[in-house]
Amino acid sequence: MIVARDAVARVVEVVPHPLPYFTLVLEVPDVYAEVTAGQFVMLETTGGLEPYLRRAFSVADVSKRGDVVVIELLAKVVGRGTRAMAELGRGTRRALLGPLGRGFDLPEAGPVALVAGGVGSAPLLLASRRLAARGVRFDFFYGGRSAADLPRRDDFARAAQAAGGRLVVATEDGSEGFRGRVTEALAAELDAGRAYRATYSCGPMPMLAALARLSAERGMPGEAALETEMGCGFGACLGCAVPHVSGRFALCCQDGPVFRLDEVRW
Amino acid sequence: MIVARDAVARVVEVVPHPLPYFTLVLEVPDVYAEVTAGQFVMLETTGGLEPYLRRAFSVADVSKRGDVVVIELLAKVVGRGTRAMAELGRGTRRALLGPLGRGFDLPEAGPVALVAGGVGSAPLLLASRRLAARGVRFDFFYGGRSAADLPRRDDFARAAQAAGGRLVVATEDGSEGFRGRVTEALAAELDAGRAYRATYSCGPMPMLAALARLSAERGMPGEAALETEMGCGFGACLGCAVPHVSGRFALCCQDGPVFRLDEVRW
Amino acid sequence: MSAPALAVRLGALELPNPILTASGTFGYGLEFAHLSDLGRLGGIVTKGLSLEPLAGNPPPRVAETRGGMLNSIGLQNIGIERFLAEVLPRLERFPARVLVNLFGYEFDDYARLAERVDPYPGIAAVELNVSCPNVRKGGIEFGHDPEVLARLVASVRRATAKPIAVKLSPNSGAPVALAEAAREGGADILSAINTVLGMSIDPWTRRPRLRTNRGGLSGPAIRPIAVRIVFDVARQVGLPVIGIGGIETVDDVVEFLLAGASAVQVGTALFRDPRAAERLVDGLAARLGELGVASVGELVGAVRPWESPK
Amino acid sequence: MSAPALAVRLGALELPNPILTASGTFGYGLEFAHLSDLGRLGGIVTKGLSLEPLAGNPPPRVAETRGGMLNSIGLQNIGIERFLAEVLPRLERFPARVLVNLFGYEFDDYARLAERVDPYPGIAAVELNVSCPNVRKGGIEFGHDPEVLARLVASVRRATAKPIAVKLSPNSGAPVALAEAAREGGADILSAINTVLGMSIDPWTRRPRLRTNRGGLSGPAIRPIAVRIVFDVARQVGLPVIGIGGIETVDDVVEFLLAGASAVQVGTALFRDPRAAERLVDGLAARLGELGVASVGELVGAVRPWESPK
Ligand SMILES: Cc1cc2nc3c(=O)[nH]c(=O)nc-3n(C[C@H](O)[C@H](O)[C@H](O)COP(=O)(O)OP(=O)(O)OC[C@H]3O[C@@H](n4cnc5c(N)ncnc54)[C@H](O)[C@@H]3O)c2cc1C
Ligand SMILES: Cc1cc2nc3c(=O)[nH]c(=O)nc-3n(C[C@H](O)[C@H](O)[C@H](O)COP(=O)(O)OP(=O)(O)OC[C@H]3O[C@@H](n4cnc5c(N)ncnc54)[C@H](O)[C@@H]3O)c2cc1C
Ligand SMILES: Cc1cc2nc3c(=O)[nH]c(=O)nc-3n(C[C@H](O)[C@H](O)[C@H](O)COP(=O)(O)O)c2cc1C
Ligand SMILES: Cc1cc2nc3c(=O)[nH]c(=O)nc-3n(C[C@H](O)[C@H](O)[C@H](O)COP(=O)(O)O)c2cc1C
Ligand code: FES
Ligand code: FES
Repeated sequence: MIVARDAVARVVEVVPHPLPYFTLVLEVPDVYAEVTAGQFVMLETTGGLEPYLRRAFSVADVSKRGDVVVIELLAKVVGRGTRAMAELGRGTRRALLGPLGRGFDLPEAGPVALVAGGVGSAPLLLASRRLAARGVRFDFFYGGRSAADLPRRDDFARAAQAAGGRLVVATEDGSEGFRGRVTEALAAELDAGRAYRATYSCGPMPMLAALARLSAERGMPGEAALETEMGCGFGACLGCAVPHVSGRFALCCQDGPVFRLDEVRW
Repeated sequence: MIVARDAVARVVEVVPHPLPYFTLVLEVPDVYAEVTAGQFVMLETTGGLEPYLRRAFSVADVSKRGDVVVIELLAKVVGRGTRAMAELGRGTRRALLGPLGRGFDLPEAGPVALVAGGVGSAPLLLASRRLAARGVRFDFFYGGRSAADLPRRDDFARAAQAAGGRLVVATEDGSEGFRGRVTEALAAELDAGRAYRATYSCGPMPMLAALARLSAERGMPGEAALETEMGCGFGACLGCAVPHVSGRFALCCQDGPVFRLDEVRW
Repeated sequence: MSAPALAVRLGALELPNPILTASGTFGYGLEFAHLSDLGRLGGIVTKGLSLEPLAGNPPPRVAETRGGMLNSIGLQNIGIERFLAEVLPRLERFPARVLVNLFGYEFDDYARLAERVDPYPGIAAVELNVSCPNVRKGGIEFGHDPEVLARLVASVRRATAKPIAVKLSPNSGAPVALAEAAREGGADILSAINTVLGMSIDPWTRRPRLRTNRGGLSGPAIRPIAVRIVFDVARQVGLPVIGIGGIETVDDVVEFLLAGASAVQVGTALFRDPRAAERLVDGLAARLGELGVASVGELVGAVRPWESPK
Repeated sequence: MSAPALAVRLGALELPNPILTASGTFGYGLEFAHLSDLGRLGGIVTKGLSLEPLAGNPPPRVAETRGGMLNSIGLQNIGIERFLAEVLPRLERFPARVLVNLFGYEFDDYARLAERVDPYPGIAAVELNVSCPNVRKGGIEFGHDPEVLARLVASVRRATAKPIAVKLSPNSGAPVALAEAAREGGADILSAINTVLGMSIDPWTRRPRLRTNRGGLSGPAIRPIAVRIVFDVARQVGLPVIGIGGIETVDDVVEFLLAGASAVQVGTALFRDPRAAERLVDGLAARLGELGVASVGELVGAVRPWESPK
């Protein structure tokens, strides 16, 4: 595993999808080339002191541009930090700690299901790339409140197709694809006879909890990348507690953010 | 007198003199055309919340550029707020409250002495303009630690010359002009037989206190623009107390910032 | 849906909306008359008034800190008589409710002040400052001894029929006990909080940034402290509460209402933006609409506290 | 001039420099080993340790506020035995002074913990957390009653020969009285301050942002409160003080030293920048040079307080 380092990243660009969703492209140290899907970074969002703490973002993609390694963060403007990120100018430098945490333990053989809720799709973009590179077939289940809440849906569709799978969209308002929750869309596929060896997911807690139930019912294992409030991102503050079936609290930033679905007390 | 208003000013440009000194040029409401020399503004220095309070700056100059009124603030980077100001980009909008306070009661006839310590020269630039417009002769005494601490010295020299007077420079390190304090330079001129009907001054408190002593000794009246810590700039917080000979505290922002030298308990 | 109702009632005190200005941060109100529409506010709390005029502390009196400021104004004020004779008549021209903030050096000063303002219909309520950390001579810290506080409030109760708000100190360590004492004494309303005792030193001059060395911390930095005290006091004491401390946005107003405040006071934010309070009145009306809430009252104390984990 | 001397001495506790990391903000130290050079720090204060491992509070446990953050970790820790068996040996590989932060539920827990760590030469001192606002069961608020505190410290004094630091709460209303009690009990050092009790509510969900409703406020927002308490305690109690609260820059370190602290602890700032403490060691050395000061000791308590105005 890579040892996290605190470095200074350079902003390459900010791509709106449109807002509130955007991709932030950062030039980073070479170690990121080895990042595991599901790992995350702690990013200083402003040069000033407000907000004070860094913010956590999954690494959504990694590539080489010429000699330099760049990562993509796929994010949503929800507050002060993400607003500042969306306005970052090319060339701006920001402290970046990472890569952090434990990523997905991706399989060598499919088919598997990737299940994303909204901007929770971020770590699953990198997971898609890695699966495609291994030739593992996957379907990508992408849910959101409405069609506007599925940022970079085309990238996900292409990635799934390249791996012989497809994109299944679910929107709560029915504006696109399956009308309802993404876990219901997955259940419908399962009911229709489709089988997956495992699921890899990220999204809001209620979605993941529903997936954990489904997973238990159908005997289909899975892993989920969780989000919690984080003070530090590297095990120092103990702020990122995740209720664990052991009765103790696991740390999202160190023991996770990826957990087996059956490890978490939802 | 103009009633202060809270408006949004547009940054026209920032001119370094060089740093830490700079002039900030702002597009302002038309009322500023009537500003009195010595009046000041409270400027929001950043769009963010850190620093929190606005900062006080004398109006250093006012003019028309085409149809719009612009003011100049002559300032020195000393902390967070002034640092942010020096980096303001053209077109940026910032809240601006003003014009505030009581300015100089400038005379109809000279000769008078303007006495500035460092960036305290700011309100005296506008005073120079007003005096020149009235044809009142003045000498401009400009003191600083060294030659580098006399921002816009050429503007002051030109203004004094235009009014038939001259610029007298004093530096503590002797790097230019009179070696010593500006009040000592003024005393030397007085000793050499020059006479002024009054002084108009701005600078650090110890300089103004020395000037007040000189003024009392020589029976030469004067007015000084004072600087104090300010919470609000418009009489609400009572933070800007100036010890007054009455035994009470005057408010720098409302009763001043310009006071008669013999009004203040130095 | 009709426009959401902003009016609130705190015991006998009725306000057109819950946004007031905090004592000492809005002068006597008139300072803002050309900058903000006073008539749109829920009310104005005056600078603290004493029996005699007070010169206040020497400068420096204010210093900015991270997310807030320190002050040691020292309760400079024109005295109750000049206020009643010169300021109040001018204030009455604006349709704004006026609350007078009162403080004394001697125990009896409070009742004497209350008695003095009692006849004036233009004064909607009195707020007792028993907690200002800036004046050291005499016993301004009446606000730190429950027994003394109860007697003090009782003496004021006898002196006026107007609603009495008691302003709580965050520096006592036991705000609930003090609030209960205020209630026992006959207070109608609790105002929470006053400034938090703090200090700042210039690392270059080695001088404290305030001439009194210590002073009162206000502004956003203290907001979590204020919300906690409002929450505790509102649940445990049973009097209407006015929430104060670091309020700047509508989110903050809603936070204090949820914590249990029936109204709020805006202080330090006014220095940054003289129209801050007025803007919050508009903002709150809009927010009630967004929340689908018909009145401010629906938010008061509507926090959903977590149960103790088993 | 030779390089300024950074070493400080707090009673029997000698430190290579005055920059420590605050309990609960630096894990057990090892979390930072790959991010910062532990050996350059003045010392490391461990996460609070109890006799038994503790699971801590349910999430959410942290929330950012203006200029600071709230936490309710609930003192999650691995327990003293695992610390001594597994962590301490690894920590000893770094040349960093280790102070253990101890807390108990029962009066006797503190002495038992102190007794347990006493034999370990790798532990430079104990710091007693008698003030953490997060754990409600039992009497963690030993830190609010001077009489109990004096007895508690005395019991620890009998259990260990190591220097004892007592960590003061800012929530008591009487920090000086508590500090005096700690001294009476035999404390060698005062650590000031722990977090300030606060609360924050999400205006949309109406939920307190912490699962425990209230929590501890830390970060720059509380710095003026901490400086004030350090100033008061250092002048009035006569024990060496470790200053804690919102420290982020060299200016802040100097401010605390001037106020009377002989050393400081950096907390929340480490979350923003894992190397914050290490950077301050360099920065302080440079600053001493700029100030023309030969040693840290020259700054300790060197504030020039204003005299009372006549
Ligand atoms: C391991 C991890 C990976 C993440 N990856 C991504 C990602 O790839 N893309 C993305 O858009 N977001 C991601 N998040 C969430 C992201 O960290 C938050 O959206 C961000 O911190 C909000 O910052 P803000 O200053 O804009 O909002 P704030 O002003 O701090 O808060 C605004 C709202 O967001 C909520 N919030 C704040 N912090 C978090 C948090 N850490 N987790 C969840 N909700 C939060 C608050 O409760 C509040 O309701 C991730 C979080 C974690 C822990
Ligand atoms: C009426 C008035 C007119 C002024 N006109 C000018 C002007 O034309 N040009 C100019 O450069 N400056 C002027 N000042 C001073 C200016 O307001 C301060 O330099 C500014 O507030 C510093 O802000 P900061 O955030 O950069 O510094 P901070 O980080 O707030 O402080 C840095 C240093 O500046 C000192 N300081 C802070 N505020 C003040 C203040 N209000 N007065 C004096 N010292 C202060 C602090 O004590 C500290 O030592 C004026 C002040 C007043 C009251
Ligand atoms: C400059 C200043 C002066 C104050 N004067 C008084 C006062 O005279 N009486 C009083 O009860 N409170 C006074 N306060 C306290 C405020 O009314 C308020 O309780 C406190 O500032 C917290 O609110 P804020 O954070 O919104 O400012 C003063 C506060 C400031 C900043
Ligand atoms: C997440 C967190 C956990 C903490 N845990 C402890 C603890 O276990 N024991 C303790 O004495 N103090 C604890 N503290 C308090 C800090 O040690 C310190 O006193 C406080 O945070 C103020 O310093 P700061 O503003 O630099 O963070 C904790 C603080 C934070 C933020
Ligand atoms: S975020 Fe600090 S320990 Fe996990
Ligand atoms: S600066 Fe607030 S009253 Fe003068």
